[in-house]
Amino acid sequence: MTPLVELVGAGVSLGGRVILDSVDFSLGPGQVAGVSGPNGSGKTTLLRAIASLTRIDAGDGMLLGADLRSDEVYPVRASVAFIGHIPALIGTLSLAENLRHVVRLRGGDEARIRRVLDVVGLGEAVSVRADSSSFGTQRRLEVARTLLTDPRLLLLDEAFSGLDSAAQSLVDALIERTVGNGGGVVMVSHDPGHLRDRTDIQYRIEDGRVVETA
Amino acid sequence: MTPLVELVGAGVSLGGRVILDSVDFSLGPGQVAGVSGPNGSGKTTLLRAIASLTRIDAGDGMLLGADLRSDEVYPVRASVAFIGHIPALIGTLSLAENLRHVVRLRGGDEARIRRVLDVVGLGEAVSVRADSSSFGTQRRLEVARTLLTDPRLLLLDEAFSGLDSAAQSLVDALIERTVGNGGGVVMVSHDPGHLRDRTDIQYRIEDGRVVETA
Amino acid sequence: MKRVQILLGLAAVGIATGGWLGLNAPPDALQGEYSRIINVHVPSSWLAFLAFGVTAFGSIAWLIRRKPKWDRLAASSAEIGVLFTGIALVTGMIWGHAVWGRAWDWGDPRLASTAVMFFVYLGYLALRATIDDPTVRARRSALLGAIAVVQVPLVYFSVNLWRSLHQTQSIRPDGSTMPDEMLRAMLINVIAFTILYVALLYARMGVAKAESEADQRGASAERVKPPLVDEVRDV
Amino acid sequence: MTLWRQALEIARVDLRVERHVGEILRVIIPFGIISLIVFPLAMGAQASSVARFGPAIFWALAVLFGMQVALRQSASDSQTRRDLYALLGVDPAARFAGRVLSGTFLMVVFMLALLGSMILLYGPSLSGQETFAALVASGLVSIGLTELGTLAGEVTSGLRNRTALASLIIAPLAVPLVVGASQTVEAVTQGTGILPWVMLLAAVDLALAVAGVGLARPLDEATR
Amino acid sequence: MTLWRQALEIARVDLRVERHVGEILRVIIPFGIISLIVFPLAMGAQASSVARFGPAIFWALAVLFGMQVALRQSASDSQTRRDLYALLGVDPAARFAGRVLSGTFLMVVFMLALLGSMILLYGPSLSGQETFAALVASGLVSIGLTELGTLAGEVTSGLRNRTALASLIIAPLAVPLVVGASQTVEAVTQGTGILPWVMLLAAVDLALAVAGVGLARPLDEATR
Ligand code: HEM
Ligand SMILES: Nc1ncnc2c1ncn2[C@@H]1O[C@H](COP(=O)(O)OP(=O)(O)OP(=O)(O)O)[C@@H](O)[C@H]1O
Ligand SMILES: Nc1ncnc2c1ncn2[C@@H]1O[C@H](COP(=O)(O)OP(=O)(O)OP(=O)(O)O)[C@@H](O)[C@H]1O
Ligand SMILES: [Mg+2]
Ligand SMILES: [Mg+2]
Repeated sequence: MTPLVELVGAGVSLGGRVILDSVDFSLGPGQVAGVSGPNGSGKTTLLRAIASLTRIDAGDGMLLGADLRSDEVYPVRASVAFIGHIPALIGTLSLAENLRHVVRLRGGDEARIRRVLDVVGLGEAVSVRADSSSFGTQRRLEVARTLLTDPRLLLLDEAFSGLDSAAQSLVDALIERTVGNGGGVVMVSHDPGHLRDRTDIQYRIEDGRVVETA
Repeated sequence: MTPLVELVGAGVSLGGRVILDSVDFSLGPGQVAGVSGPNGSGKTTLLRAIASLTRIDAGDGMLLGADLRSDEVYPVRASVAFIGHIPALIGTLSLAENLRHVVRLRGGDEARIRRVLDVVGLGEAVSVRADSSSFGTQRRLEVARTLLTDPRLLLLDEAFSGLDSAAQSLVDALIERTVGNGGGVVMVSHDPGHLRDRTDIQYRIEDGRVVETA
Repeated sequence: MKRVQILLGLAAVGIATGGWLGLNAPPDALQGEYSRIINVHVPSSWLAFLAFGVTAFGSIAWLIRRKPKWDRLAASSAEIGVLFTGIALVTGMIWGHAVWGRAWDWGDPRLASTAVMFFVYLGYLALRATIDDPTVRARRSALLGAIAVVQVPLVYFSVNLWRSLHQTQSIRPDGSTMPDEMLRAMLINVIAFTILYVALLYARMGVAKAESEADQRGASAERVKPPLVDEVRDV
Repeated sequence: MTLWRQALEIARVDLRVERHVGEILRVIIPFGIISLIVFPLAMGAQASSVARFGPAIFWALAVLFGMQVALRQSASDSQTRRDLYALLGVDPAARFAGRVLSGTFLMVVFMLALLGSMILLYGPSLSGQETFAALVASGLVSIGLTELGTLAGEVTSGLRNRTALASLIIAPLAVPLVVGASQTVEAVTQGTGILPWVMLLAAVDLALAVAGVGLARPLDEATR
Repeated sequence: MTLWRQALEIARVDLRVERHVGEILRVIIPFGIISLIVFPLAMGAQASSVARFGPAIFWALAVLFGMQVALRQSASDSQTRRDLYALLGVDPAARFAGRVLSGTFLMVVFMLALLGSMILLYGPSLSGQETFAALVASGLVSIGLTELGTLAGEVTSGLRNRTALASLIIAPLAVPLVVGASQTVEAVTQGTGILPWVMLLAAVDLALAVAGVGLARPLDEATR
């Protein structure tokens, strides 16, 4: 059973600085990994490296069977979903338009958009411009996007922040679904509680190094 | 003892929609008010209205003795600090430059910048560009900004999100300090725990109306 | 003795001889003393092309090998190239002022295209100056360096094609009518300047290396530390 | 096939966004026309001869202002947006193509506005053929400039004072376009063949297209 | 007093004086010169007669750069930034003044580089007096165009699609400025007095300054 993600001695430097230093990381199908650590320790960078959004410049890495240091990543990227600190939407488009854009780019059934919007509770707000909708609404839209793309690898960078309790259980459902389909999840959080009861394995990062694995 | 903030039947409409509807809100010196409610209910808009960043178009409002509907707000704005969903920094400037900009605009002692940076734990990251520093680092910088401006009214819109546990207690200290100096705090959070043990009074908002005050 | 110093020495000797010959050669019949400018003008013009060629080479080499030294080669050569192009422009304009009565002549395509080339590489250097991250800087400028080298001949071609349709009042068919002594002096200068270029290149690359190491040390110091919560009250 | 579908979709959304923000049509076109007006006024005595130079002035201004159009387009490409597209499986080449499509559209609008105003203001004696040549050239220039703008935008994305920097990078590369365009019309006037010039323009466009598509991935990498 | 301190600080950060002014100059001056090179290339056969157009081209390019200021402005002034400034007690008028200061600085640099290169490259027959007049005019135009650009930027970014017309109304105000400028130089050539023109320019600058400062608050409100 090949892992979905595998980093061996992976390193990342940005701005002439070593941000991640010989990190070993592995995630198998159906697994949920938790990542914690102080501010600026390298959690987001780790997720970005896994998603091939930041290139690793030391060690080796595999993402869904593709060598992270080669062009093989281009085709597999589409099976990765990333919910980051700040919602990645096109502010001048409406909520519905944002999702349509996603579907048209990625290919898929536009009919699902309505359903998904209802599921995340935005069925009535479809025509509001993304940048004039509330932060949590934008977060919910990202959940909707992930529902539309149903990815094999789900990367959550404090995805619970900004969501009300109802919407938070939405994220839980998302995690369950991904895991259920044999996918994997990596979630970053500062709240030990969040991680404890959701993750199979936990990584603690300090200063760009994995200091603890449980 | 005049309240720091007083809204009476205040209403806000944006994009032709009523966002806040006849809201009554009052905050006295030394008080901490909590605001909760589902996504898109109007919490951020309430804070923005209090800060005079969004104009109320119904009812009346006072901010630090200034009529929210008049130009009196211009002078008092400088005594209000707002930590919103997304860090308000100038991305192309370094952390230190950001704070210097603040001090020079607002007036104050540039010598304090170093101290404050040490306090928030960024003493050794001063020359990193704001937009290439981590989310939590940016959040911490906002705390630093607030420390420099020490405001009479502190508005926190989920200010804990993105901060590690150590940095979260920083925000608590900030709240204490503001309250200690006879200022007031309004904090928005989705986490009932956060609000319970910090607030003197709690407002619950549901689509634009205050439905509960405890 | 270091390689750079040897090269500099050679260049000095070469330029001294070239200069001496150039100053003592019989001046050009038409232009008088001004024709001596050719001893600086032509060598620098030639170096401009050489240097930018090397920049292109370095850029492409970096794209393939991803070794910092290629980036340093490209950057250093571009700087020196800009310097010599500037000299070619200025000496040319002085010369033109003397022999044509005006500093610039739109009748000669070579002028316009030189100037354009000059700015292409100023842009290249400006780009480098704006980027702090060494890897990003290397990547982007390597790409620009590669694009630029395709573009220089394109500009030359288009501008020449542009002129060719209109009656050219050309400067000179070529240097052939120059007195032989002057020509010899010029050739010696061309060689001497080339050695000088190589010397400068080595020197500049050395400096660049030192700089990048300094940056590394500076950057790696930066880290986020735990806050000092107790001090919040008294700052 | 996908690459095209994606390119078209990106172009569609770009234009939609421009309709919301509208800087290009609301700021660049007016300013472009103003500098057309300024020209004869500033020429004082020789104002009369403006008709003769109308086309030349048009091309120069078209390219200089066009650069700005091209740049505004690529400015919209934030890192977040790139990442979003990357994880939607959008090939950088498709992003380039999409930008060029939408940019070219806007550029053509801009060019037509400018050309129209030029003819109105300067009343140059343009024969039907010349006007046709001008239109063809405008089209080719629009494509070329947009390609340039998009490339420069990529190279300078996320940098300080990127607009100024990108302008500087584009300007020299735009020279062949100016020359080609103005000469196309001139060639008609002089009765010499326009083919070499059209070829030049087409060649530049093609070269840039190849460069853009070929370098799309490395350029995308360069921002990571 | 505070308003000025704030304006200066905003200008400083706009230019990031301490580190990046050099960078800005390295970029802007070359861009100006290249723009100059573009014109003769566009003029083909008549390239040699470019000398006569020197001044006209000079003023046209001034407008181009004025527009760049407008776009630079609207790019850098996000809502978040406005809010940040508001809660730092920055008066919108100070923001306007600051932007104009930094813009004018860039503009003056651009114009000086342009004037110098224009004289070198086009070799127009400018007497010492004319050059002086040109310098004075450039200064006044720089201020005026920057004020316009900043207003245009405020309007487009602030009011967004609410008033598409606003910037169309603002932009044409550039005409009197540039006409005044070119006429200042003309006047010297013709031996008529330059004072009326200088007065006109100064008047426009002042009017715009007043408008900018006066409208600063309403414009700021309009975004809230
Ligand atoms: C890199 C491009 C250039 C090259 C390769 C180049 C090469 C030469 C050569 C080989 C000569 C001597 C042969 C002759 O006298 O015709 C020459 C002469 C000259 N060049 Fe250049 N040059 C370049 C750029 C320029 C520029 C930019 C200017 C003016 C701004 C200029 C102005 C002159 C003048 C005035 C002469 C003397 C003309 C005469 O002899 O009547 N050149 N150049
Ligand atoms: N500029 C605007 N134009 C139009 N509608 C707006 C604007 N800003 C906010 N709204 C609307 O006002 C409503 C309340 O927004 P607000 O940000 O106050 O919600 P919130 O309580 O902060 O939600 P969250 O918990 O997600 O932050 C939302 O429905 C949003 O769409
Ligand atoms: N583009 C970049 N250039 C230079 N340094 C960067 C860049 N991106 C991140 N860094 C640095 O890398 C370090 C780790 O950043 P990262 O965002 O991964 O931290 P994090 O663990 O996510 O922190 P947080 O909990 O605050 O989100 C930080 O010190 C940051 O300054
Ligand atoms: Mg992070
Ligand atoms: Mg909110």
